[in-house]
Amino acid sequence: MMETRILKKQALGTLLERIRGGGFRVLAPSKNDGHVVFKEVATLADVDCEAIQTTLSPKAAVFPRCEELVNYTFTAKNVRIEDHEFQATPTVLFGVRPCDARSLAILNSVFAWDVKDVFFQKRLEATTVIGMSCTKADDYCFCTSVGGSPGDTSGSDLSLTLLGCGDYLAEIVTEKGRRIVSLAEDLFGPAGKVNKEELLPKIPAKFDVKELTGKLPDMFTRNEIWAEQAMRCIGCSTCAFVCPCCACFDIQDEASRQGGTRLRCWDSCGHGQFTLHASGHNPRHSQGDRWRQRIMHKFSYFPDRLGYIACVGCGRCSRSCPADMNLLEHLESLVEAK
Amino acid sequence: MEELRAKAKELLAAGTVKVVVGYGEGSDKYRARAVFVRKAEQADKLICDARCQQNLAVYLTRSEVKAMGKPAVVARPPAMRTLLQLAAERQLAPGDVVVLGISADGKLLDLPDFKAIESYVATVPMDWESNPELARLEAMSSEERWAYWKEQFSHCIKCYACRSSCPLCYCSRCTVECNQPQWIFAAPHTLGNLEWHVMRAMHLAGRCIDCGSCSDACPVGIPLNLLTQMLAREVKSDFDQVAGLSADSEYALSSFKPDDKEDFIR
Amino acid sequence: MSRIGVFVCHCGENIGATVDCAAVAKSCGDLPGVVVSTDYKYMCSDPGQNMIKEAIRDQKLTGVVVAACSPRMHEPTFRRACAEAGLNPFLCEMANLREHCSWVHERTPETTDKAIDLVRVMAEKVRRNRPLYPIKVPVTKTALVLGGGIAGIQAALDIANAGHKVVMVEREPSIGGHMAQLSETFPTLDCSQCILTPRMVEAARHPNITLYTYSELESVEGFIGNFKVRIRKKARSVDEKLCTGCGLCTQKCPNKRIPCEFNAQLGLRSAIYVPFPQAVPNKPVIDRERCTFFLKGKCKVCEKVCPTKAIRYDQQDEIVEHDIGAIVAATGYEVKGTDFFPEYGYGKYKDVITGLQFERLASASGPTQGVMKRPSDGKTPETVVFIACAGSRDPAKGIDYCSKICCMYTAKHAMLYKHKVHSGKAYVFYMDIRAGGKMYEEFVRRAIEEDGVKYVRGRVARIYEEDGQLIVKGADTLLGGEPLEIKADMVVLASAMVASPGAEQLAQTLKVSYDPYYFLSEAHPKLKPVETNTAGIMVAGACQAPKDIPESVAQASAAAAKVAGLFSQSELSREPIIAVVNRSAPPLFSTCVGCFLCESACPYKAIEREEIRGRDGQLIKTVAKINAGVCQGCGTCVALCRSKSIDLQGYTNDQVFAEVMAL
Amino acid sequence: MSEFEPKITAFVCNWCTYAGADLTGTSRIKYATNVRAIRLPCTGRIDFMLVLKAFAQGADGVIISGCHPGDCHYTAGNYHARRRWVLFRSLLGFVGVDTRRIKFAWVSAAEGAKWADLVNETVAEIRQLGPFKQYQELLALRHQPIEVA
Repeated sequence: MMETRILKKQALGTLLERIRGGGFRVLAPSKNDGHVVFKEVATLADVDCEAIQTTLSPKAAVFPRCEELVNYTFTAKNVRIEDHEFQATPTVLFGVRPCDARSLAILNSVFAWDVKDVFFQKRLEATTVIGMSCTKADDYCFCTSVGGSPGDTSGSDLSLTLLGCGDYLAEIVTEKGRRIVSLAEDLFGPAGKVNKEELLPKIPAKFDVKELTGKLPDMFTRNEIWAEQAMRCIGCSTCAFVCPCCACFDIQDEASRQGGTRLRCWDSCGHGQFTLHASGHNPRHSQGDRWRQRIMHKFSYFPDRLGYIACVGCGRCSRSCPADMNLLEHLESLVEAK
Repeated sequence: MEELRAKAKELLAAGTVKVVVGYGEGSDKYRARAVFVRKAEQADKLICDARCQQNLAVYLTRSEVKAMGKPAVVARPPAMRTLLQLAAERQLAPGDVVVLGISADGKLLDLPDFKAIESYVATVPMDWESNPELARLEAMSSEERWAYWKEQFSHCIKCYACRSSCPLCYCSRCTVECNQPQWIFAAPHTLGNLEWHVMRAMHLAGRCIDCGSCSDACPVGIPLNLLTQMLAREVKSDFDQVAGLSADSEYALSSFKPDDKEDFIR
Repeated sequence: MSRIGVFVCHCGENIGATVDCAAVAKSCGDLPGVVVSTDYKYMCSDPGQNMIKEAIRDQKLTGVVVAACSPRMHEPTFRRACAEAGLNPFLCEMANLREHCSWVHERTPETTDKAIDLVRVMAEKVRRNRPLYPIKVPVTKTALVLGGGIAGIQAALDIANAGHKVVMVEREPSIGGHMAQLSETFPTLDCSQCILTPRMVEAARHPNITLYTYSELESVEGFIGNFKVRIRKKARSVDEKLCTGCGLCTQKCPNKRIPCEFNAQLGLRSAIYVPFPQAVPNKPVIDRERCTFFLKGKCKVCEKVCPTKAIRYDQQDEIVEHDIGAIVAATGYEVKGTDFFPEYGYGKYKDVITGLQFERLASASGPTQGVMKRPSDGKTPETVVFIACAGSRDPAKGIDYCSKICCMYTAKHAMLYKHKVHSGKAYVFYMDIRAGGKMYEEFVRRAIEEDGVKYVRGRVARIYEEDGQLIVKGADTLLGGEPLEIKADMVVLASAMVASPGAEQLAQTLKVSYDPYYFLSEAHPKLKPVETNTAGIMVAGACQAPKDIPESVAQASAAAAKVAGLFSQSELSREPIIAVVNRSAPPLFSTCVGCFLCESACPYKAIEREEIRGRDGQLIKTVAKINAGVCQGCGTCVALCRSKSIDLQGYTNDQVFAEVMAL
Repeated sequence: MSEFEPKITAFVCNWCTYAGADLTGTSRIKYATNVRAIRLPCTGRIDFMLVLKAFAQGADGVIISGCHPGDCHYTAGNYHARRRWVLFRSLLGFVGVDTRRIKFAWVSAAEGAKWADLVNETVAEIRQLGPFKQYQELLALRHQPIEVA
């Protein structure tokens, strides 16, 4: 049984101070020109936990938008290759929504699948997640349809839930979470009896995900469905880049005459070039093909191979889509499709 | 709206067009989305109100849409300018598309041909002519502007929504995808983002019809249209040319006058 | 894998004294892909070239960088050497260590560093070079000669006599040019017209020459071997086929008070006129700006008197087109008028005249029939002052150069004057006497010693009129700058020779470069003195720089020889430095999206449209295509193309990019 | 402390400026060693991206030079280039680049002395402006992992 405590409303700022004092970088939702994103924060005043969701997920903390993998230098007649040695910064991800918190394990399933990706592993190792249960949801949220919930603690090391009085219910989920609490034992009081469910927004499940995953393998050739759904998709990769679970990346070499660096950067299967062969052939020629890939990958191949559905129902993709592609709506129609 | 639906029905029923690219209800009451109406009886899906701002001309150059047959497109003034510019760039020929023009105040316009569109768009002011944000940036010192754009470009995740939403980014291969040589740092670091946005703005200089789709689409809210607006203004002031006003306009960068501005050249 | 050879040239001391060539060679040996790097005293010498050839053979080189002088100097030399050793010549590049490095810097480590950078840039480029093969283009064996002066006539005749067609265009109503205006010529005192007019007639009658007088070049398109020219035949208002040249019209024309151009404004002519009696063709033109009929709508005297009814008031300018293989520009010069000289009265003194006007005064066909009479009152001038270097060699006047012919014609003028007015006194103010040329020095000496012309070394500061006489104030610098004042009846200015009007526009039409004085530029001052940097266009005569008659004729014959050389082949090999639109695998076929925004950027209209069709004949897409015969390889389209679908052979995106990245 | 030596990349056309720089050499006029000239057939060939690439290679300044208007070997390449520079320069200025770092000049084949002056003046001016720190900062930042928005 997980240990529960109470964190006083006024103590939140102090907690952040203690965490920072404990040698952690704190990344928390924070305002950026009208967008809320995960940024390094110094004080509670920088933190903005009001928004339902940040525009971008916190995945960059473990899977950076762009990171160095290998360096090479050209010598007289040779190339010298050096692994990129790095130390992950001890980081506390603060104010993470339960859906996002769950995504780290999903990402990890890819990055620890056959080869353990050292970069990802080191960062994940150095990361402590302080989750924050949802107090509201919108029509784009569908965590409950894909196995999550607004109060889910499974991805967090320490989970906070706002109580009516303004205090927080603190659930210590892991040893990492306990370490955070130990930095500020005095701030955490004993917890009385709390009915957490009452505090959470109600998000009814919209479809049966088992039915979906069961159905998809047979839908690969249903081109008309995919083409129809993807008709208005303009083929950008906003959905993938804001997605907490998307793990595709591109390798870019940046070289000069002295040498170069190999970088790993976010990429997306939504791009036409993603599977373009050198021959000119593209196995995913149309946007419908690429949309199918996106759905199949998340809801069929991924669960099939890694045991996770690669979607936490955060709804970011649909909120951000410039063409109003709505994932939930499309998933529902797939379930309903004959 | 009823007028628009009736017109769409008529066009589809008569077989004049195979698809009407228009706006339909979106995910919520704040959003409209592109719909592709291919049957007269579905024309009632079409809506037309203040939510309908996406430049639908972007779909006309897509192979999936081209494959449907002759389209009609619901077009606000920026989309009308797009059609003219696409025609000037040989991506559309007269008669390739039926225009269901919507005036700035939401009325269905009768625009039988490009000439009619030209006359109409000539009366519509463009955003670059009066965007206060342009003036605000220009009033800054060079260092302040650099700081401003450095911050903005640091947010860019290189999702290319700016490109995908732009009706004039119809190239089958974008410069950023050239890797022999790799002209632009494709990585989404600030320098790579600066190169990308500078390159993109240059490629739209003299072509951008100022629909603002790029900045509307940007998930991290970079005001990208400022770059192209600033260039549109330069093109007007230095070369007296405006893109998107004529189906056979000259491209500012492939035309010249012997006495063009050169006060910066020794 | 590249196998590059780097060959660093000392150019004797030229590079070697400033750049540490051995260090450059050593350092460049470590560059990626470089398998040989060596230095040598003179790479362009036979042993030097052999060194490169041997390395190509022995080391199986795939690319060569010669680090020596400017590629504009020796690139052809080294490319030829590579070709002789079996390496495609376009796999050879030069790094400019001389003009761009050793000659402009001191011997410092930085200079050697720069030299290494320059080599590295070219090594990176050459790694990306691809073999290229010359483009063959057909040659139209018709020459266009612009200008019907002595240079143009000579060039036209030489080309025509070599068996090729010539189209000759003259702006004035007659060919002949300035030479026809001259009285006698130095140093032999031959009658100018006596030696010129037979040539004029020969040119006009030559079966290979098509002559357009009173015509101007309208436009030129195309390129060497394949120009398309448009010529505007200005309306003469006379049907040349009907006109017999009887001259009745010019005699009866009521408007005879028009300053005569041929007589350098000293005589008068009618509104319908033949410029001079020996004009070729001897057919009149109506000067529409002065003809009473054209000005007032009434007159038509010429029409009434014309026995063959050849007058055509409604004649329009006509545009004729010709396919041309080579062009000789021989558009000549003009002299500065007296109004150019404030110190000599701004042209307000009638008896201050130019040398050209003096020619007309001295000419038997001139306004005075060769009798020395001064313009103001017809009096025989007893004292004449000749001023050399009027305007020439005078930076303050914007003319830094020497007009070259003035020393000689001034001596001639003084001599002719003394021959006609035995009692007269002739003074010549001069800065230096430049009489280089066969029998030239002797000629000047004769003027001084035999004809008693007084030469005064010094400049004339001022001329003013007093009591009907011109007061010439100068100084004799040989007498310590002693002020000198001469009362003269007439003053002759050897005024500066300048480019003919419209020279700048002509140069731009021809796409030929020109100097600050609008003289057309030769491709190389020493080695290509009659070619321009636009292939297929030659220069002859004074449109290139001041020249006298023998030089103009010599250059004209040289230009003709170049044209004949070009016409000796039925096709011409062109450098394959041209733009190419890419092709890629289906379904794209090319990354070109067919926006054709490049089309109007091409200065040569070389961009065409190509339809790509499937096997069923269905149109897949329309893409740009470069006409290899028309493209000149400027690369403007390449930089313009957004999708990088066009590339320039020899300066590909990959090459240029690598050059920048090598720095 | 040694004086800052600017790194300057020049893009020049073959027919005028490259030839003009040849004439500088033939005339033995001395100038600063900081410039490396890249020869292109025409200013029309100069892709604006090359300028950004030169900066990305650490150039502190760039020279762009070709034939005077009307003198282009290809008739109009320089006119097209000039329009491109008008816009490119404004755009760089708008994003906060100090446009003094890019020098534009017409240098004809006859202007050997002008080339030397151009180089010397550019070197002097860029030396005053100092290293192109703004760009170099971005260059250095490239390899920082982007872990936050």
